[in-house]
Amino acid sequence: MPNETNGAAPGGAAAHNDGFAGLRLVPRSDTTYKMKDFKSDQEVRWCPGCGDYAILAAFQSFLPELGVPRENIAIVSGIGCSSRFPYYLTTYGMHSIHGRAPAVATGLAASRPDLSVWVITGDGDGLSIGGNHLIHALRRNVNINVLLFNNRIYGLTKGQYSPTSEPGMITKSSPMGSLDSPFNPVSLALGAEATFVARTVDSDRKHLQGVLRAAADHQGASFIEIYQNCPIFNDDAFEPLKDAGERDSRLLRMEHGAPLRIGADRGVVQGDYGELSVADVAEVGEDRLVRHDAHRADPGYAFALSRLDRPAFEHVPIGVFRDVDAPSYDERMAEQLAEAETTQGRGDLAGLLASGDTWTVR
Amino acid sequence: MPNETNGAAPGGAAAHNDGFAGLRLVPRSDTTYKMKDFKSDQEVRWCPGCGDYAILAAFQSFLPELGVPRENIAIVSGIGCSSRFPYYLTTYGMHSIHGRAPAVATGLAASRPDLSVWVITGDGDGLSIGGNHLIHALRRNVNINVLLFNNRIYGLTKGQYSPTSEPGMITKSSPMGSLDSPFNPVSLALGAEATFVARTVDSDRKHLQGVLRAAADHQGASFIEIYQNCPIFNDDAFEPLKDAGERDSRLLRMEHGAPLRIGADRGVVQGDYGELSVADVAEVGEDRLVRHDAHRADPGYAFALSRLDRPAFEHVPIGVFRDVDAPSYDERMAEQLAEAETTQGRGDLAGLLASGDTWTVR
Amino acid sequence: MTKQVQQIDRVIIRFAGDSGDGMQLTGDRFTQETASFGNDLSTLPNFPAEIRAPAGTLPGVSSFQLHFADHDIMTPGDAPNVLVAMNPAALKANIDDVPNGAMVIVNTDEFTKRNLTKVGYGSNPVEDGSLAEFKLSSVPLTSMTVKALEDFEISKKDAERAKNMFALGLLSWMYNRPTEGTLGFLKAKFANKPVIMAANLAAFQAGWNFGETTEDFAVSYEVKPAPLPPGTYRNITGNLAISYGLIAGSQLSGLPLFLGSYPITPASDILHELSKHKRFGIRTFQAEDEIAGVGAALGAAFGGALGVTTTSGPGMVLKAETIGLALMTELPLLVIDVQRAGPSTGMPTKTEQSDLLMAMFGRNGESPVPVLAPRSPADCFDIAVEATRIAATYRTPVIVLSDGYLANGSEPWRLPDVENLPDLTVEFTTEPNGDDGAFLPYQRDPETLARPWAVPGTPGLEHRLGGIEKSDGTGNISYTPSNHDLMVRTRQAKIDGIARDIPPLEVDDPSGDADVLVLGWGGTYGSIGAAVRRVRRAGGTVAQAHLRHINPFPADLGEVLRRYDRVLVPEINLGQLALLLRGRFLVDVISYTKVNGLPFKAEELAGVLQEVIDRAE
Amino acid sequence: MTKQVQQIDRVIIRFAGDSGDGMQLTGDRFTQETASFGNDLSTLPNFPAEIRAPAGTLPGVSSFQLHFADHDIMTPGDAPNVLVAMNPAALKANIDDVPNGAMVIVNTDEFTKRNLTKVGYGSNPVEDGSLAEFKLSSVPLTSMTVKALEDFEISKKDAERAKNMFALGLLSWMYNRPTEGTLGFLKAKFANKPVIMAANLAAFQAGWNFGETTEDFAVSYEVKPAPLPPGTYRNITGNLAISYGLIAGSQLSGLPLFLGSYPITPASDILHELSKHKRFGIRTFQAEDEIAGVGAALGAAFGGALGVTTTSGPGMVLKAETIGLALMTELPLLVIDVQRAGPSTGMPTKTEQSDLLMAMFGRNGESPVPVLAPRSPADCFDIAVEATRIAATYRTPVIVLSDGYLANGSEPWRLPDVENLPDLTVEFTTEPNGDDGAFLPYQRDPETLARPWAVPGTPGLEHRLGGIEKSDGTGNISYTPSNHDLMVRTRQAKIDGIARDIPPLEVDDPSGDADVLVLGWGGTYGSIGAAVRRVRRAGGTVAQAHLRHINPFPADLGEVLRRYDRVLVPEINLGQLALLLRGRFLVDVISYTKVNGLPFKAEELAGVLQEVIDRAE
Ligand SMILES: Cc1ncc(C[n+]2csc(CCOP(=O)(O)OP(=O)(O)O)c2C)c(N)n1
Ligand SMILES: Cc1ncc(C[n+]2csc(CCOP(=O)(O)OP(=O)(O)O)c2C)c(N)n1
Ligand code: SF4
Ligand code: SF4
Ligand SMILES: [Mg+2]
Ligand SMILES: [Mg+2]
Repeated sequence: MPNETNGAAPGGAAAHNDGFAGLRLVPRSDTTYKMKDFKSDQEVRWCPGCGDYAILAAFQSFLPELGVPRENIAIVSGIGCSSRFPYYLTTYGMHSIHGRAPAVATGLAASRPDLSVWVITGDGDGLSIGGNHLIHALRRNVNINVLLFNNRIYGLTKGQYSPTSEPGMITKSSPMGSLDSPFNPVSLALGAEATFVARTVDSDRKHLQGVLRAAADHQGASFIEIYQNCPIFNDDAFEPLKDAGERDSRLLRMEHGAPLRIGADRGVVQGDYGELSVADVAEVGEDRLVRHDAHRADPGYAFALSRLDRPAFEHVPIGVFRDVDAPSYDERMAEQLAEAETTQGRGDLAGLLASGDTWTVR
Repeated sequence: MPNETNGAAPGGAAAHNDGFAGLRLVPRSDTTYKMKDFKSDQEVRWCPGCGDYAILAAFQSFLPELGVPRENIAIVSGIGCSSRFPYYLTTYGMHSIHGRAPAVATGLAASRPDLSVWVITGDGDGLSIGGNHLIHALRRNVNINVLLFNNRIYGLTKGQYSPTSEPGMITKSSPMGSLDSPFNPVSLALGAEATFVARTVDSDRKHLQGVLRAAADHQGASFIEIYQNCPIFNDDAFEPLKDAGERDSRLLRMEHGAPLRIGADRGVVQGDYGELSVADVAEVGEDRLVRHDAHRADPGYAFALSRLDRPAFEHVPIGVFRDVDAPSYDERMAEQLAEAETTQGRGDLAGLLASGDTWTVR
Repeated sequence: MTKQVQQIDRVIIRFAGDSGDGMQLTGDRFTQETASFGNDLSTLPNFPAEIRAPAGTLPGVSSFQLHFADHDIMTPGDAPNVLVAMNPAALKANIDDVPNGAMVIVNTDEFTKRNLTKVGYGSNPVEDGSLAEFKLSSVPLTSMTVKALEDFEISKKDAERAKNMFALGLLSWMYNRPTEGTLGFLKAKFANKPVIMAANLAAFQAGWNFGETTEDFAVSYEVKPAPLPPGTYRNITGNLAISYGLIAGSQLSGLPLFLGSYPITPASDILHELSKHKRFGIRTFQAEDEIAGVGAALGAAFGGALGVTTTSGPGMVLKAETIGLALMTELPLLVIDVQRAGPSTGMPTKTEQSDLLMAMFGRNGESPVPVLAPRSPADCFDIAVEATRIAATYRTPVIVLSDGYLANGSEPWRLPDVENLPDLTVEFTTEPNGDDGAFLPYQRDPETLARPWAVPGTPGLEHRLGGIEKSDGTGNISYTPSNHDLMVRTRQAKIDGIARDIPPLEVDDPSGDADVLVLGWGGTYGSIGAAVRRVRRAGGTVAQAHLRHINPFPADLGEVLRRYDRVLVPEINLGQLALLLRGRFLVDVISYTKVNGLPFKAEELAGVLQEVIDRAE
Repeated sequence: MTKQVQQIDRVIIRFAGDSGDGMQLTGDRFTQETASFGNDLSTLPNFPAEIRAPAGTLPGVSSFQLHFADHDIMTPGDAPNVLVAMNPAALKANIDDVPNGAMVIVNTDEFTKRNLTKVGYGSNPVEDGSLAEFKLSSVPLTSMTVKALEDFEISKKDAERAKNMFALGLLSWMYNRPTEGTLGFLKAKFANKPVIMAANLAAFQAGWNFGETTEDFAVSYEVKPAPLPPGTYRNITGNLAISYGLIAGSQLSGLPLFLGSYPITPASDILHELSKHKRFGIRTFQAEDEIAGVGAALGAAFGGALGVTTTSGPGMVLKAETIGLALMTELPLLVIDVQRAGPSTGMPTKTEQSDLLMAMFGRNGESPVPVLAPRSPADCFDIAVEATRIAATYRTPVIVLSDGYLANGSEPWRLPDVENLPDLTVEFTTEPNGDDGAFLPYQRDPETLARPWAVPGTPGLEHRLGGIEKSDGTGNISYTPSNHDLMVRTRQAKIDGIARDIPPLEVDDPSGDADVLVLGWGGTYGSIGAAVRRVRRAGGTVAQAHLRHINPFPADLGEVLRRYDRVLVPEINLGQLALLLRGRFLVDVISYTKVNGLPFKAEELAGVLQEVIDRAE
């Protein structure tokens, strides 16, 4: 046998990461990186003002925190404006095909537990053509972090409605208004048994990086919806959440353990059927405010939170909806391989070939 | 122009159904059908004891209730044991390809509001390869009724684990146990914005027909999960729900407006974070029992109900989880066509061709 | 100052600028003016892959080429006589295509140090003499526009953005274009923004006046209208012509059109266009992916609609399984593939003809499907009608292979007389065709081998279709060996039989004594035709034929091929039609290929053709 | 009573019964006995499409045919010498294949009025003389089994279920098979059910004794071991051989195997098999669909694994887009298509060779992929190893076309000496290959044109791959026209170049003076070989060659074809290889096709071959 195949990951150093929980099997880096270490030499080619720039910058400046060798980071994307992301980073990367990034990343992550794998996708890429791969990756708890850039439009193909576009939206393909009811990506992910679900906004670097940090710390699949502005085809889709005047009355910043508050005076209370709504704190009393708990085993509460934005972005929770522990796919798969080797011994090719009823001709 | 194309559905009588709400645009039948009118001459070829037989019989004996001409019923299926269904009925039918029935049915239903369209699928067909089409049909509220036969296994391909198989299940493709966490089909459908979601069991004809009735009465997409026994590859997967001794302590029969009770002594109460759990009625008091409300606009409560079966089928709600009003896709589409004709006048081909900047050469 | 007007027979103009500079609009307007003036014309837009690549960079350059003439022409032209370069990137990206002596108009305002460096110009080409071989006109387009709009209540940015209208005005003057169209267009476009409207009108006028007044431009040119056959004309792109052809197909057949599609470059415009025409009873469904798009179209076809799906290569392969189901269920279905450069994601905005063998064979099992290919933008209309005819008559999916060049390129189209379009009326089956009132969904028409099409809602004809092999006649599931062989051959025979009503191949062989035939298919018709003319003008003798029907071939194709000593088959792929011809007819055709994302240049092809002729002699 | 033992050289036995009767198991056991006895053999299982169609019906019949001999044989045989029919349905479904004079053993217990009516027998064929032309043995198998098991503590149903072991015992006696294997097998299988184990052993013994004792069977037969080359043998099916070949490929290359797959008949068994061998470091991933299966395999390949995906026709078409990405990213990937009867869902349990042109061309754009096809069940092992070699050496997806017949059929396989298997060690790139320590992922090996394979985890070689056209060398996105043409041709040249290390085509032309060559590919090798032998035995002269490499072809193929006056190409499709040969070599090959879901019959092919020879003379 020319080579050893079992267990050892190709090119892989031994894992000894004592930082983020999601990186337990990824080696730690000796180098301390700077943001610039993650900037590639490729010219960034989004439209002026595109929200993708801010996300890229936030991501590049966050990566050093991972404490992982650059070569152990892999970024897999589909097709779309957002999916150009990998070219702009100095890590390993694959700009795959439309909608299939979660599938490609599943194979990579499942066979290489020593990598930190990130999936970059858009609302069309990830929820339209790629919806199925996404929900399956989530339920399997594959060790990937999915960043879904939601601009509520197809950018790259120049402006058709997407599965997150608002109903009635007039676009190139819906001159009389879209007939579709949109997905709520957070609700969908929770319905698909996701163990980590969060939402953040392109323009709030600090918040965005906080969510990235939490995702890296999560073992298994993390799903992050990022509201991203497309100034060309769907400008200001998230304006109410960014406008200084309106923002505070709409954004609900969830923090684990803290009561759910919106602005200075309002907060979230629970109704008879578990649904959450926004009330004046003065009226209902501080005590009735729901205290955010991202670690509940039951996803029902996170789901209820995800419905707060209906209708029309009235109140939009951002932060981590849900973050619960469960073994990741790569880990469980590796365990079975190890167990097979332990109980049956390491595979021996000659023995395998001769394992049936054999006879000998002399 | 040889023919009139607009509005009039091919072969379609005018709609005047005053029965089920979901059939508003479907003509009523003059004939009163019997069950046998829906039995085709094709030999039924499922394995002895397969749950599909019971579902077929229940469906055939339910169809006359629709009060719709046989020719206005169309049944579209994918591939799987369950997907052989259309052959056994005397309606129009299409046994399509694996996973794509919701897509095919969407085209049929959207262009033929005068038909009652049923989709038959399995847990592999509908949730594995076809998961994306399913969730998109649900969010669009296409006017179809989806019956998902969940035997928690791939039957036709002879016994591999499916997206609903229990974790750790040993099958042909998972000799050391499946690594996947399963979907909960009801949670997934709710996460996908379904307007009607129900669950029933192959062996309880009365309940099954009750759910079919409710689905027919729903406008837009209805999703029904049917627990179906596969005696060959996953026998008794639902035994606890059928066993006379255990059944009563596990099955939660939801009825709109009635308190949620399990067996004689227990019922469902709501916790601090909206989650539902089962308690002794004597202990908590009748008043604290949740009164089932399938018509709540917010899907959060239905979602909470869907989680009651965790872990391991301890308490399984059957009946209608959610049933809310929303215009169906075919209807909204037809409205746009009608509006276009009203505001712009009926299409005129010669006028269209000459609609740009033209010039004349003599 | 009266200026000299010079008569010329044809001009090729290329507008080039940054994606943000509005070059496509400028080109379109100039084209409309030219069309309404009555020239023959052909256009070639060229977009960057990015939505809006960073301003001033090479990848951000967008261009539009227009060829117009006083006679009938076939291509957008090889090399521009006039290049309008709005910035250094546009100059750099395009100057290599411009022949010596041609006119180059540059917007000097943009030739700043910074912009020059961005694209790697060490010194300013406008000043360093490197453009000496051209007729160079340096025009400060931006600042002149801003100046012209001084009095308007608009921002400087808005004023600058009108510079394309200034350029358009200038060129319109130079070629004596009628201006009403553009003025009307601007008025309509900015109806809600009166100030912007006035500014654009003023910029256009200023450009015109600049040409009229300045000494820089001593000559204006006149290209007489082309003597086209009488009729009403409009300029049309391939994508628009396909859309109209589909609407016509629906109207002529009486089948309501249902489009199931998923956006993809360069096919999306068909979806956009059809979604505008709901008053024709057209339903457009933007699906979650290509599989759902074609699936829904097939579902609608089952229900009696004209099911259509539109896509490009990467989406096309996803539809294969459903096309297989359509051919097994023998339902009509139109599949439009607007080819782009592949493989994989390839170069989405570039053209190619490399999906032919995929269209022929890209399905599991023996799965014959008719394949058609339009030869010019306007021909897309006729091909869409013809595809409808075949699909509806033979109850089969039909694949149409358009391409990125046809899709976005345009030419004048003589409007057909709607009354003379073919009657494609489909009669659904409404009565049983078997014994005892039974309905046999696979009992075929003896002539066409088409099976009856009975739609849901028809009493007494309830039946079940599916993708498992079906029994001849009844259509029930059948695993009988001999039945399978019969059905496989019958499906093939049905498609082969379509050759019966395909017209014989038109061969253009004026002298009748050519030794060499050049045979193409699809979007290369114009280039090949132009090359043939060049050769003939130079005294060469060559015959030309072009395939619009590829599966089945016209019945006389083999005979035509054998009539010539040599057959040259130029393709924008590695020889896909050539393989089919060789395999089918055992004729040693000569394959000439170039796969660079662009249409052939007539000059280059003429050279190849001449070589083949010379070798044949 | 001593019985007569008659020496014969070969026998074809077909076991047929209801799906519930355990015919596959019976056939398997008889095969194992026969294999361990040392005969050469070939098998053909035939399942119903339904999991368990209603008992006693024609669609519910399951059969297993076994051909064994004292010499080397090539097919499971055309027509059985012995048919064992466990019920009327089995008799009816199979009797047409049985030649006059052959032995027919029927289980009379099942020939009840009700069972006869179920399959449309008006009277009992066992009694009405309609089987007169056969050597009929009426044996009440069920009741004799029940009788034999009277003393066991088992239900009547369980006793009846052992009737297949009774039949196996009888046949084992009749052909003097060694019984230890079966006894051992039953002991292992029912280790946890001692009573059932004892009952089955007793039923087997009772069947043997019945043959030995009763007068019904006067003769038993002996088929001597075949003089196979020395070595250790086992019986192997194509699916098992592919699985082992993939494991070997992984071990030999040092690349951990990652299988991404979605179940589909007849490919699922490869997934099942590989999932058992985790101790070889094999990861199997049952994906949500075929697209995810191949996507994950490609992702794993990016990470340095031997990425594999397995499927059949309907799943194969779904993988096209990802195969395109694999060929653009130039990563190794094995795609196994176990072909079944198409188009569309077709006939899942039947065999066919109709995915060849799809494998060649079923992708958008110019997308060449190597295509290999095993010629026999055991050859599946070698082809899997060869596919690994090509994928790993050339960094390309490779398609392997097996089929339903090879997948489930079996033959003796001489175990290779593991030490002599080729060393396929892959060295990942670990050092920069460009100036200044840059890594150029598309700088190719000048000989193979393969690009370097550097996997994540390798410091300094970080790079990005993707499906957009890449710049030669750097691999950056490029829309440059000339680069695209170069890359399209380079990708083609890389695949064409594989011909360099493909061995010349083996031509079996013993006399060296044949005029006719019969050329096949894939699973038809056995049938063609058997036909060739028949022809030669009858004095005919014919040469045979068989393609295992289809893309590229062996370098000398054209020369071989031109050496013969006539070339016959038999295929289980409508002439797909024939089209390629004609198109490529302009040779007028004669295509013979039959598409009925079954392998060719040697007799029929021999007839066709003889005709071609006669015409050639
Ligand atoms: C198979 C396939 N279908 C369609 C396309 C065309 N396409 C490319 S990106 C895209 C949608 C992009 O939308 P989104 O994912 O929201 O990304 P954005 O551009 O908005 O960032 C589409 C339809 C493609 N490349 N491949
Ligand atoms: C494209 C494609 N992939 C795979 C298959 C094989 N296949 C047929 S049915 C099936 C799964 C059936 O499972 P399920 O939907 O649960 O139906 P059941 O048989 O259990 O009723 C599979 C994998 C196929 N026919 N087509
Ligand atoms: S189109 Fe929209 S999403 Fe795409 S790059 Fe431009 S601004 Fe960004
Ligand atoms: S395999 Fe299971 S699901 Fe399929 S027919 Fe048999 S019992 Fe029913
Ligand atoms: Mg988007
Ligand atoms: Mg199932």
